[in-house]
Formats: sequence, structure tokens, C-alpha cells
Amino acid sequence: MRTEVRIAGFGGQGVIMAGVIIGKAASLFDNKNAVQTQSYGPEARGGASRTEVVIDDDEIDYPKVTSPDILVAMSHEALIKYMGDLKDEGVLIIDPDMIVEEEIVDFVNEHKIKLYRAPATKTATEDVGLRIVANIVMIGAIVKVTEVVSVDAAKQAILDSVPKGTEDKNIQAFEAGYALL
Amino acid sequence: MVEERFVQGNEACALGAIAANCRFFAGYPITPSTEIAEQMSILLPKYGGSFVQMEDEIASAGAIIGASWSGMKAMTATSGPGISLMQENIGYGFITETPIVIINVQRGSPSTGQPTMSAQADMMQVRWGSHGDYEPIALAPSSVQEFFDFTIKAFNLAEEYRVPVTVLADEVVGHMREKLIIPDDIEIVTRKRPEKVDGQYLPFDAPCDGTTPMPAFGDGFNIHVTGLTHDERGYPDTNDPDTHTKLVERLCNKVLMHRKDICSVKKENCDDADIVIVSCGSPYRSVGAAMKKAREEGIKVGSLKIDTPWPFPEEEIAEIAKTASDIIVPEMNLGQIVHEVERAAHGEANVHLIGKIGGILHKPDEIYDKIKEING
Amino acid sequence: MIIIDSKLCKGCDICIATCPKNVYSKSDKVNTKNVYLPFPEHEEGCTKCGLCELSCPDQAIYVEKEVE
Amino acid sequence: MVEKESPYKKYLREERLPHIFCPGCGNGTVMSTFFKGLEGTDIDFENVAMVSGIGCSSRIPGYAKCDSLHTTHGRALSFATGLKVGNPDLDVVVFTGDGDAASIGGNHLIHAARRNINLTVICINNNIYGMTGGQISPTSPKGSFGTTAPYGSRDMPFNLAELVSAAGASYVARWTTTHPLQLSKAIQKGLENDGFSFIEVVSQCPTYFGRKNKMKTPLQMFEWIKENSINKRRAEKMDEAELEGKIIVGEFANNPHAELTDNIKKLAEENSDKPLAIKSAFEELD
Repeated sequence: MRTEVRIAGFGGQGVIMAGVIIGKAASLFDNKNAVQTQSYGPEARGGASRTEVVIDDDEIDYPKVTSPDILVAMSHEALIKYMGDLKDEGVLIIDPDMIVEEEIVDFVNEHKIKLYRAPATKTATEDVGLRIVANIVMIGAIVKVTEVVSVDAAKQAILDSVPKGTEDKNIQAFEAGYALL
Repeated sequence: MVEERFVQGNEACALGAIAANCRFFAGYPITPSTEIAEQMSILLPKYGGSFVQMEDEIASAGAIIGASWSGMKAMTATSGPGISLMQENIGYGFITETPIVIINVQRGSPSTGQPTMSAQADMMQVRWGSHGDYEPIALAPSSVQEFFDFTIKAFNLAEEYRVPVTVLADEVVGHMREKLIIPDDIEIVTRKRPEKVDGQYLPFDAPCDGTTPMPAFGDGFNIHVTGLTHDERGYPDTNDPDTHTKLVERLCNKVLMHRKDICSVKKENCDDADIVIVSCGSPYRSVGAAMKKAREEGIKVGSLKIDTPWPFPEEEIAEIAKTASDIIVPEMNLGQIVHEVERAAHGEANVHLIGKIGGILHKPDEIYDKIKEING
Repeated sequence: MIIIDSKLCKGCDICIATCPKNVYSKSDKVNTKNVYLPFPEHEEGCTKCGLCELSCPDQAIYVEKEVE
Repeated sequence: MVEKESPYKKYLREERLPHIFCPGCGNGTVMSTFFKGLEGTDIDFENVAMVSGIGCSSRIPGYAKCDSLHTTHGRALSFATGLKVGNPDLDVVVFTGDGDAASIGGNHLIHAARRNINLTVICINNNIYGMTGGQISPTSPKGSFGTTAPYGSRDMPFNLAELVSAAGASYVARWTTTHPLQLSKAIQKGLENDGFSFIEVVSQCPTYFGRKNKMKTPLQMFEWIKENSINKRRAEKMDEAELEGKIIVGEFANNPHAELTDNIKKLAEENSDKPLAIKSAFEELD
């Protein structure tokens, strides 16, 4: 089954890295197929940054996301910009501290969106003590809610991607995110 | 040991170059190919290789030709605007029969166009971009794995035929990440080197469809290499019509007469197909879903993917045109390869272009809609 | 002994201008390219400095050095 | 057995002689001075590779009995960069002209100097485009005539030796064809310098520059160059008006410093236990 995931936020939150880790987890450690793409250039510098991952048990032909099954938003601007084509009854995970929720209430209701709130930034800052791991916290939340990749695969992909010496903090961040929902 | 990685196409390309024994890279930063230069600057020192960031693309093309004559496998990577600048020295590469590999990660054009968006804008520039008659070899990958494989193949073909070879990638393939499998038994072609110095070696005395072994500078052969029309010794002979004809015909023949060995296509469901989608590079990614959807509805659709746009697989297209009634060509431009398809089809099938510009890959439904339209 | 290769000489006369001892003069002999060749008219003044050999743009001059 | 031919002929491809240079052209003199300069060094001629671009002077490598790469207009230095980095053991010499090096190839020139890559560049500056028939070049003196400056050039010429010194070359000298001994010595020093060496040779083009500028014979041009040359040390004591129209000769830079291929080699040594890869095209994979 083909699953399309989009993660959006602002530059510096590590959303691209989050997409790469999920793609890597599916592709290398869950033995599925995955394609990761991302926004580039002026688009990426304007504030809203975006990565997309397509995951499938079968081979993936068309590599881009057409209408995501899962949208993860770590900033309000990115959410507004990229939520339009989220599938009806799709999953929306937001970092509630970064989002003005009343602006999306109508959209969520109209399209029967399953909304989850994962305070990744707050958890990273307060529980892990490292604001920059908010993206890894968010991966924990995504895995918990969607099971798009397995916990083991996600952890292996994190270990394979983060700088040496930061492994423990990142696994801690993942687990904190997993426990959020 | 077989190794699996989850990497960008551009990174896979650099890994392919290293696997093919490329130990020299010269380049100039340009989106969307820059990651190749960045990767090469990381990797080459670890393999005892050399990386030089040149002052422009003209110099980059010159430097890899110089490096090739020093005995190195050499590569550069660029995009449309850079390819435009390189044309003069690429032409020099053809007439001097210098093996080099040029990676072109295509982007929206003309001119500076859309640096971060995709296109197949340079399909014809690679064919005809430098002045004069020559026969290029080009490979068009549609996945991260193919970007790796085709880069190695590009080096092999460059060495086999002593010719510049271009990998015609595009932004989609360059920037997406997928699984890359690096096999442990990679076949590479090494350069044929002439036997010891005996004063008899003629560096350009080849059969009408071939090449001679190529020494490195410093090997003691004292060879003269020039972009002027030259005789079999390499000496300029610019006013004799026969010398020029013999040289340029041989440069073309060594590719054309080995078209069968060089050309590669991938055919799916073509045997019974009424409609065949002929694609090349990234648009192939949208073909499978469209074909599947149409087949489920009983429409007999096949696919022919061109791995090597140059030399163009004329015979394979002609064969398809004999059995299919319609050919669909999705391209990320307003019609380049479609003209070659039409030419090769000899009017035996209707050829339909789905030309798409703007920087976005065709969606499978755009191809499916065309199938429905043709099917009536 | 000074030898001028008449096949290579293009008659530019730089040897005449270069020689510090004014050894060379123009001759009335022409080669196959209709070039008036120089000749070492005052060879007795030659110090074998080799400047003519070095300056000759056509590698057409040979100055015999001392044989050991 | 005493040889009965010019001592410089043995370096040339005899079957290609006489060369195509016009009577009195300075290119042939520069060739001989190069060989004399080379004889003063420990360099084996067998190890020399010549690279050139397009123009009269760029035909020189085609006559030398060594590996030679006659490339595209202005680009010789980029090819030479690849050749030298590809195999730092080669002694790479570039022959170029004023149009080739300073006009179409100007950017490559300053960048090669900036990198201080170990090449020896001999730039034969005859102040004109000879091969295409006498158009003015970036070094044509103000007021000189060419087929594209029928009323006299009004452009400011480049001072090549100064330009290349400023760009970072470690050895720069300017001499003329009327100073063959000093020129040979400068070429020798350039060859021995472990870095970018630039030797500008002011030379005569009697056919085009001479004819367009009232110096009809090679000798007239030769004498004009000789009379107007002033040694750098003397020139330093002269004012601008006195230097008008003069050719300042001498050494402009002699400042050895870090060199490109050495830097690349060191980088590889720091990052790899393998020796610097050269001639990878002939090698099987391990």
C-alpha cells in the first residue's frame, strides 16, 4: 500500500532530516520502498520548508506526493501553505505550540481530518533539554500515530543519521515523542 | 559486500563515479547538480583523487580533458547554463577522442530559467550543442539506482569508444532520495594503452569504425593532440577534404556502427500493445501507474523506456511503430525526443507528445488521460 | 664554421642584426622560396657566442663549436 | 662526428619543418630560447608536456617532439590545469599569445596565477591577432593600428606581467625576442620555480603589426623593440612621461609560495592511506 507523508515547518527545525530518517527507516530497515523529496531554493529560504516521503511495499513509480495521507506541521505558516491537498480523513499531526488552531478548525471538520497534537518543540526543550531535537521528537509521535515505519527501523535510521556522540539524546527524544500520544 | 544506502541521486552519481575509478573532478557550482561536486570534494581525497573547483564551466570541461590525457578517468557535473558554456570544449573532446564524463542535471530553461525545478531541456543540446558533425552518447537515469549504474556505464562507454559521454539526469532524479544498492562486483572498462614505444604508434590510425589505444602524456609516445582536423599521426591537415572526411566519418561511425552495443531500452507489455508510451529519464516514473490503470480497463498499453537517448534507438522505435497504432511521448519540454520518435516511426504509428514544462514531473493521470483520449 | 640551412631559412635577416661582431651579410643567392640568404661574410670575426643560432627563428643556423 | 644543424632542431618534429611562422616572426626564436632554458635545468625533455590554445604562438607545441595538447582558444590553462593535477610529475609548459591568454583566456589566466599551479606559461605578446589577420589585441599600444583599429587603437592595453603578478603568480618576468639570453635564463627560472611561472615575451609580428605600424621589415620591428626596451631597475627611476611607449623588461615577481598540486597531494595524504592516484584510467578495481 502506498502511503504519502509530508512534513512541513520552518527552516532550522530539521524537517528535511525528519523526512530522510523516515525514508531511510522504511527503505533500509523495514525492507519497504521509499522515496524522499524536498523543497529547494528560494522556496526553502522563504521560511516554509517541506519534505515528502512516499512509502510502499511495492516498487514506487511516481516519486512525488500528490495528496498526502499524513501531514505533519511544525509551523503555522507551513501548515496553511501545505494542508490544502491533505486527503479526506487523513492524519494531521501538529505541534500545538506553533499553530493557531482556530484557523484550521473548519478545514479539519470539513475533511474529517484526524488531528493529533504533539508538542514536539516543548518536549524537546523541557524534557530532553535540547531544542534542536524537536524533529526527532516529532518522528516518535508520527511512528506512534501512523505506524508508517516500525519503532525498530525508526531507531536504527536515527542512529544512522545523527552526528556521533548525540545518539543517546536522539533516542531519548524519539521515545519522548512516542510517549506523547 | 553488497551495501545499501538511502541517498540522493546526486550522491549516488558521485558514488558511481568513484566506483568506476574516476579520480579527477573539476567543476563549478550550479543548481541542481552542486551536490555532485560537493560529494566529489569529500570523497576524492579519501581515494587519493583530485578535486579542483574551476573558475567556470568552460574551464571545468577543459580541465577534465587535460586530466583524461594525463591518464585519469575524469568527470564534471553541471546543469543547462553550464552545459551551454562547455559545448566548445566538448566538441574538442569529440575531435580529439578524449574519454570524459559529463553529468547534466537538467533544470528549467532557457537561460537561467528555473534553477531548482526539473526539465528535460537539454536533450537536443547534448545531441547538437557543439558545432559540427559528431555522434554523442548519452544515458538518462530515472531513479537513484540508475543514476549510480548509468554513471559507471558512462565511464565504461567513454573508455570503450574514446568519446565524451553525458549522463542526462534531471532535478527530480538528482534531488530525490531512494535506496541505492552498491554491488560488490562492478564491471569497469579500463583504458586500452598502446604497447611499448617503438616509433610506429599512430595515435589516430583507426579502422573506419573504431579507435586506437590511448597513451597518457608522459608515456613516451610524444603525441600531438589538436582540435584541428588531423591525420593519423595527429598532425594538423586542415585543407585536404579527404583527411577531414575520413576523420569525421570515423568519429561518427565508431558510435553509429556500434549502435546495437550501445543502445539500451526497457520494454514492458509491448508485444500486444496498441498504445506504447515511449519515455526517457524521470517521466518514466509516471508511466507504470498510468499503464497499470489502463490495462485494468482492458486498454492494451505498453511502455518503452529509452536508457540511451543518444545514439537514438531507431530500430527499437521502428519495431514498436509497426505493431502499435499510437505512441505517446511524455517529455519535460515542449517536444525534443518526440521528433526523433516520429522520425524513427516512419509514419507507421501516430505519435503524440505530452510536453510539460514548468518544473514539475508529469502526474500518472496526465498520461492516463492521454491514453483514454486516444482510445476514444 | 657557420652553416646556414637554405631549406629552412626564410630570409628575415635577424642574424645580421643580432651578431655582435657583424659577421653576417646578405648574399645574392636565393633559395627555392626566392629568399635571399644571409652568409657569414666576416666569419674570421666570429667568437662562436651562439647568439645567431639562438635568435634564428627558423632553426636554420649552425655554428661549429670547438671539438674536444 | 660533429652535428651540422642547429642545436635546437633535435627537439623538433623534423618532418613538420619548416614551420608555418612568417619570415622574421619571433615565435621561432622563443622556441629556441625555450630549449636553451630547458637545457639549463635538470628537466628531462621526455617529461615535458606542452599545452597551447589558438593563435600563431599556440602552434609551437605542434613542432616540439614531446606530448602536446593544442586546445581551444583561450582555454589552454584550463586543460593544462587538468593535465598537471592529473599527473603532477609531468613538467607542463603552456605556450600562448596576447589574445589567447589575456582576452578570451583572461579569466583562466588570473585564476591559474591565483592557484599558483606549477605550470610554466610562455606568453608571446606581439600586440596583435596574427592568425586572423592583424586585429588589435588587449595589449596593442594606444594609438597603434590594426585591421580593426583603422584609426588607431584608443583602448588602454593590459600590462600582462603586472596583471599576472598581482593575481598571485610566484614567478613573472618580461623579456623580448631581442634579449634571447636573458629570456632563456628567465624560462629556466620559470621551469625551476615550483609554482605558476609566467614569462611574457614581447615579440615582433612583421607581417601584421609591422606592416600596419610603419615597420615593414622584420629588422625594423626587431630594432624598434630593442630600442624601446628598458630594464625594470632603470625604469623604476623614470617618470610616466619618460616611460611612454617603453617596454619594461626584467623580473616582476619571484615569490615562491604554496602550490596547487602540492596542496591537493597533501589533502589526499591526510585523508587516505593510498598514494595519490594517477593514471586511474588504466587501473583495474581492487
